[in-house]
Amino acid sequence: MNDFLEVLVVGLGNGAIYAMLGLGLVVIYRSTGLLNFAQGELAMFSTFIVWTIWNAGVPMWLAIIGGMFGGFLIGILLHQVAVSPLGDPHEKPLAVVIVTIGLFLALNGAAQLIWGTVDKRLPPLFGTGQVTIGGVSIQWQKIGSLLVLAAMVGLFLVLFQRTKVGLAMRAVASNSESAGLCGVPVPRILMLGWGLAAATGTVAGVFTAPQLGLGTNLMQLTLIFGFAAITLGGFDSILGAVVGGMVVGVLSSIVPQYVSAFERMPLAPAFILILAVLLFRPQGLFGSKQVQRV
Amino acid sequence: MNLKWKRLAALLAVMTLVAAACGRDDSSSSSDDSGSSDTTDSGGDEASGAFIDPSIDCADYEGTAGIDGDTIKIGTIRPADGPYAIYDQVTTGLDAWVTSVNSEGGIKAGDGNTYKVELIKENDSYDPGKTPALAQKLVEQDGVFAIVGTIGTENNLAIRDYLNDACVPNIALATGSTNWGDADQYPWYISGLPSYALEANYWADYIADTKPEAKIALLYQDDDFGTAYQKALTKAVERSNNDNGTTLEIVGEQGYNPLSGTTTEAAVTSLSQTGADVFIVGIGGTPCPQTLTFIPESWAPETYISVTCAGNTAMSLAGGKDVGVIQAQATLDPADPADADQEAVKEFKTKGAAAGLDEGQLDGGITSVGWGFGSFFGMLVENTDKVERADIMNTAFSLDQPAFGLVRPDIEIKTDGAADPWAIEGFRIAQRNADGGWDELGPVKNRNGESNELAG
Amino acid sequence: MRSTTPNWLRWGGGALIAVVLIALPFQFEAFRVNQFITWMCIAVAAAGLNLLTGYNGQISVGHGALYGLGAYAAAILVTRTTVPMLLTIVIAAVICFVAGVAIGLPALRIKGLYLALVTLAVAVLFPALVEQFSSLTGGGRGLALVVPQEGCPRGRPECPVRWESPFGGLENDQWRYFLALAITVVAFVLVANLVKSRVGRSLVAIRDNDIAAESSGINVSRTKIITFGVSAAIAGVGGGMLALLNGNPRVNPTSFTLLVSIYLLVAVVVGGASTVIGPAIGALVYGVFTDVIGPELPGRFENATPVILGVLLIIQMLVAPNGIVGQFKEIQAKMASRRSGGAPEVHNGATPVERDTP
Amino acid sequence: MPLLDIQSVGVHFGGVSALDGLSFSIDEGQLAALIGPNGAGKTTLFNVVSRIYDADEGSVTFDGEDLLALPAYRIAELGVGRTFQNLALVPGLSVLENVIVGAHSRSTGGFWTAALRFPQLAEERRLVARAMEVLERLGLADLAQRPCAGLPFGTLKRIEFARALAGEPRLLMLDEPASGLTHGEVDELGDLIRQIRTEFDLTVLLVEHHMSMVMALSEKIVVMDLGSKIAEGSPAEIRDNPAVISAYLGAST
Repeated sequence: MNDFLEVLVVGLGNGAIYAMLGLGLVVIYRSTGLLNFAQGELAMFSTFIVWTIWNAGVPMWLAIIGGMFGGFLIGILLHQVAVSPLGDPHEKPLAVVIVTIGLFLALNGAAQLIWGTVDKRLPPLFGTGQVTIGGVSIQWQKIGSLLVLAAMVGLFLVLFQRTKVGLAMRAVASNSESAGLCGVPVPRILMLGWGLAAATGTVAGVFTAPQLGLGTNLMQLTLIFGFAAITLGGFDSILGAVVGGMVVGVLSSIVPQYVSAFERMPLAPAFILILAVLLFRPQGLFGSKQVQRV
Repeated sequence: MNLKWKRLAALLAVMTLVAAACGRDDSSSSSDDSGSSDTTDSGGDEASGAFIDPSIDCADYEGTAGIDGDTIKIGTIRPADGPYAIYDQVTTGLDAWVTSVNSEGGIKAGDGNTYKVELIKENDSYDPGKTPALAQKLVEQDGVFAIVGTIGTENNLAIRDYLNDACVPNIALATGSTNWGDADQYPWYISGLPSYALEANYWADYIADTKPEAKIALLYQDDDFGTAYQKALTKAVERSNNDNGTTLEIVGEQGYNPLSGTTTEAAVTSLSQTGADVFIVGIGGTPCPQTLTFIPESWAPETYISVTCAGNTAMSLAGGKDVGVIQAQATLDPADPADADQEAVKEFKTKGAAAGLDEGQLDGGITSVGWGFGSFFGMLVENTDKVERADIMNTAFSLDQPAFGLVRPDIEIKTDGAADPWAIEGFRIAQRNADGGWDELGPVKNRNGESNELAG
Repeated sequence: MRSTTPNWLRWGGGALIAVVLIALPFQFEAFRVNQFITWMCIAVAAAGLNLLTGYNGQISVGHGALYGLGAYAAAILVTRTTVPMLLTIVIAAVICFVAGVAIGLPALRIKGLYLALVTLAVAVLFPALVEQFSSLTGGGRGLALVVPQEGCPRGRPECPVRWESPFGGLENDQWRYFLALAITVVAFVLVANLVKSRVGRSLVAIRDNDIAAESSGINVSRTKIITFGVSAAIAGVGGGMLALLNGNPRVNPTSFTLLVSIYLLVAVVVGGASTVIGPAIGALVYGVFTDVIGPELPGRFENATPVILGVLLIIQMLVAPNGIVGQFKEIQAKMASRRSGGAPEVHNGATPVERDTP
Repeated sequence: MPLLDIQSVGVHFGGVSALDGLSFSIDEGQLAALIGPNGAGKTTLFNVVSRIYDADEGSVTFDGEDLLALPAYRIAELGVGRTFQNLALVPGLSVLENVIVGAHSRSTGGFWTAALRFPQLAEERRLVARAMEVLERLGLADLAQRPCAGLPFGTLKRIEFARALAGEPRLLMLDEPASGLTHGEVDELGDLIRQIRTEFDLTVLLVEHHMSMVMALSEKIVVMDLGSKIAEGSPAEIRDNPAVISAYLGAST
């Protein structure tokens, strides 16, 4: 039983990270209606910025804010330069996919050029300490990640439901044309969405790096789990990203432990989940029904 | 005929296995595609004194290709981009060694000449599909004398037939795969690392000595590298229990696939529940130090780590959890205060710095490995009376000399053709201390000629 | 669709290209020839992807997996059965066809960005699958293309399969080059025929307006699934060529990572999606950057190739979404219309089918 | 027996009925029109007949064949052709190719024969010849090699017409063929429809807002409002029908 609980805790910890990455994906989906395949690399890139600042002697929390700001700026820049000139992603999904994949390649390669090939160490934000509850050891880092996730969700819920900007974002996502007619500055909102998503990704990166080591392939596979999370939760649902992230985290930790066929591919449950949800409930658990079948 | 039936039978056997194992099949399968790695008896050695006689094996033998006046041209292949680009640091060390040697005028070879070295580096992005063309380029277009310090087991396997058939030395492979124990069939290959299987035996021996009733949890990388540990350890435990009356037991075993996209955390957590008091981390690269951070506080096993994740760079990623881990060591650690007075370390630090290595590279433990590969090649050239390809290999396979480069001083460098194709076959056991150094738990022991036999 | 290129240019250009292609292996070192062979493998796989993504509008970010499946299928057949080597490529294509159909079925419901997502996951999953079935594939260690044969060096019982030229005078690499070239030409001719035919028109019709296509009598579902299968089969041929012809005696999962899928997409887009020759041009661009220019870049930037390709992909998409070939055709058309006076405006002639909303 | 027989067809989107118990029929050779205000459900009916929408209830038979039992792509093969209100051409293909696509159900050849080309050559020649014939008939022959993208709206409508004809339909459904045309063009179109119908021996079902054209052309008119039929009859009968006047003519003019 302890065995199971321990692995469950591992899964929840991973789930928190997937959820954080998922949140960034949801923000982009909500504001621009596209799946950003470069989200993981964007997160990796800004986590390197965090490391650079921290390595220069700045306290970690300040470095994270710096990294988020850097990510925000890069997100905005990339959107303006590469994504926004394409036009509506629903009209040209192929073009959008290809551009975000181009960004994926470029960001990954650029990080390797800038920061070299040796993995960097980013210490866990909440230290390496553990607490034992009922015989189950839990790292403070995990508890911390859950708290940070909760805080992020709270902020996003307030942003989307209580603020003018959030409302504008929702309007743009559901119908950018009529939002524009109502006086919403659509291009600026789209830009903001990318910036926010990149900043969110930074946090996911900061929590992933102590686990995987800060290298340029930090997020390449984590991204798939993040996608699985939001597919399950619904592409446009903040809460869905959290629930989806947790489910994916727990599944990919537990299933390979008990089902030998998945022992070497913890990714497989996530993949099956993506496929099944898209086939049978494309809007996910919490998403609004809008995945179109034209 | 016979052949056809054999292959058909093999196909049937494999299909049955797949069906029976339903995916989880490696442990139950005895079929080994590499086919030759297990054949270790050297049987038909050449009658002549030298191990390699190029007049027998080499169609168009060009013994001095790559030697132009007083320059020896060598080549190396490594990943410079992509997810495994960290190993580029090894090549940086090799490159620095070349710079250093040249700045001193060159290597004084056994033939009395002094040779400068020219190094040509190629990038295969760690994709073994690209390695053959690059090896071909180095040999046929650049005309290198030898390949030195090429990275990756699969990458070296991909060029093994080509280099052997072309009679081009591949020296100081940056891998300790058991595949390189087959000098009988592939005499142009010599590893620059000790065999992974031998390393696992040093762990097992030390455990048997100090904890004869140890319960062992094993985490291994699910590829050639990790399964070498797994097989050798299983065999060593069995042997120790039979011969020495120990009651060692492997109570838990987990494979980890580095391409899977997850951490080792779930596996470590699961192993922590097995009640093991010894934990062996047969994992390389960044996942190795990461694994240490995943050990729950409620579990305090004696932890052994692979030689491939030694060194400051890797250990610094363990977030302090590296203190107390045990390792079998064959080389000096430039970052270890205890080794600081060793002549070889001093020399490496001065010359390395002069050749442009920065402090992180000097202390990191990755770059020094590449430096060691250079030293290996340099040592062979020094010991060879006539600098020709076959002679270099014959030197490599008839070594009997003290340690060279950064190899620990008490290790004897001995080889003997196919009977003993491993140059470095000694380890000491050491434990990581809080000062970023190592405390010796057991002195260097040499087990010359045993590497192949001890493989699983 | 109809080319505006004058006939003399087409024939002359074609003859010139043919001469160059035939002369190449005699002009370059063996290692280059082997790299050329790899580029051809990529070109063929990209041609398969182009059929699906360029012509039929179904996005796949996972064709590297099908490319890999083809390679493994051919390699396993060669090492474990007595099927003649070239035939193994055909069987590999059939196996990939089946796999493609299997992926194509869910793709009927999952489209656009979401299909990209699913295929991306397939690409990432592939190396893990190879690991999972390691008794068949050799797992992370790779699969050696060795067979028991007589006369292997140093008395080895097995050694790598070899292609011996039946014609005197051809080196091993040259013979493999011509085999690869022949397969590549055949693959491109088949694709060219396909896209110019009734089937090709229906692929484009489905891509641009699936409802109009269906109303014209095109069985959209069936066509899309078969297209997925055929596209996968062609990618599989590329993979089979890679396994057997590029001079590498082993097949490894690290040769079929997500990056390969991405590079196939790069080849299609940069070369020119929904043009026949585009993927070949794209593969050439990819090959020249990775194998020729990359290694020549000065030390610190030696590993800049991925950045260059990524940026190239984005720029291409923004500046000339129809790729190099598309760009070339546009310029040609412009010149032609300038000659005849009056430049045609370019407007999109289609809007989505109306729905009356109650 | 009527050629097209619509019986109590209902289509509901969520809680809203786009079609509600609609019934009417067209005889072989008839030129019928379907009129009604925007949102009356005319295009929905077209979409039901061409199987783009599923009917929730009712039946649609064509020449005795139950259309609702068939997949959409089989409809053209039976002899039902249509045009689309807002155009549904394939911009990636030339004018000629668009028309040939229309003849898809009148041609054969799958992936294999196409890839090998030779078995296909004669067929291909026949298709091109046939498509050129249709284009010529509609005065579009010199545009054959042009890409569809970039041509004026009226021309594109004609190409749609040509594409539908290339499918050799028995029943041709035209969805607002005159929208966006000038007065002169509308008259021309009316003549064209009449001629083509005789020439190709067609039954025509027309959705149109241009009342003058409808009145001049049609032999039978079905008037719809809010998904139901409110009247049916000859142009003269419809003109005098009070229900029509109040619901449709009165409302829209």
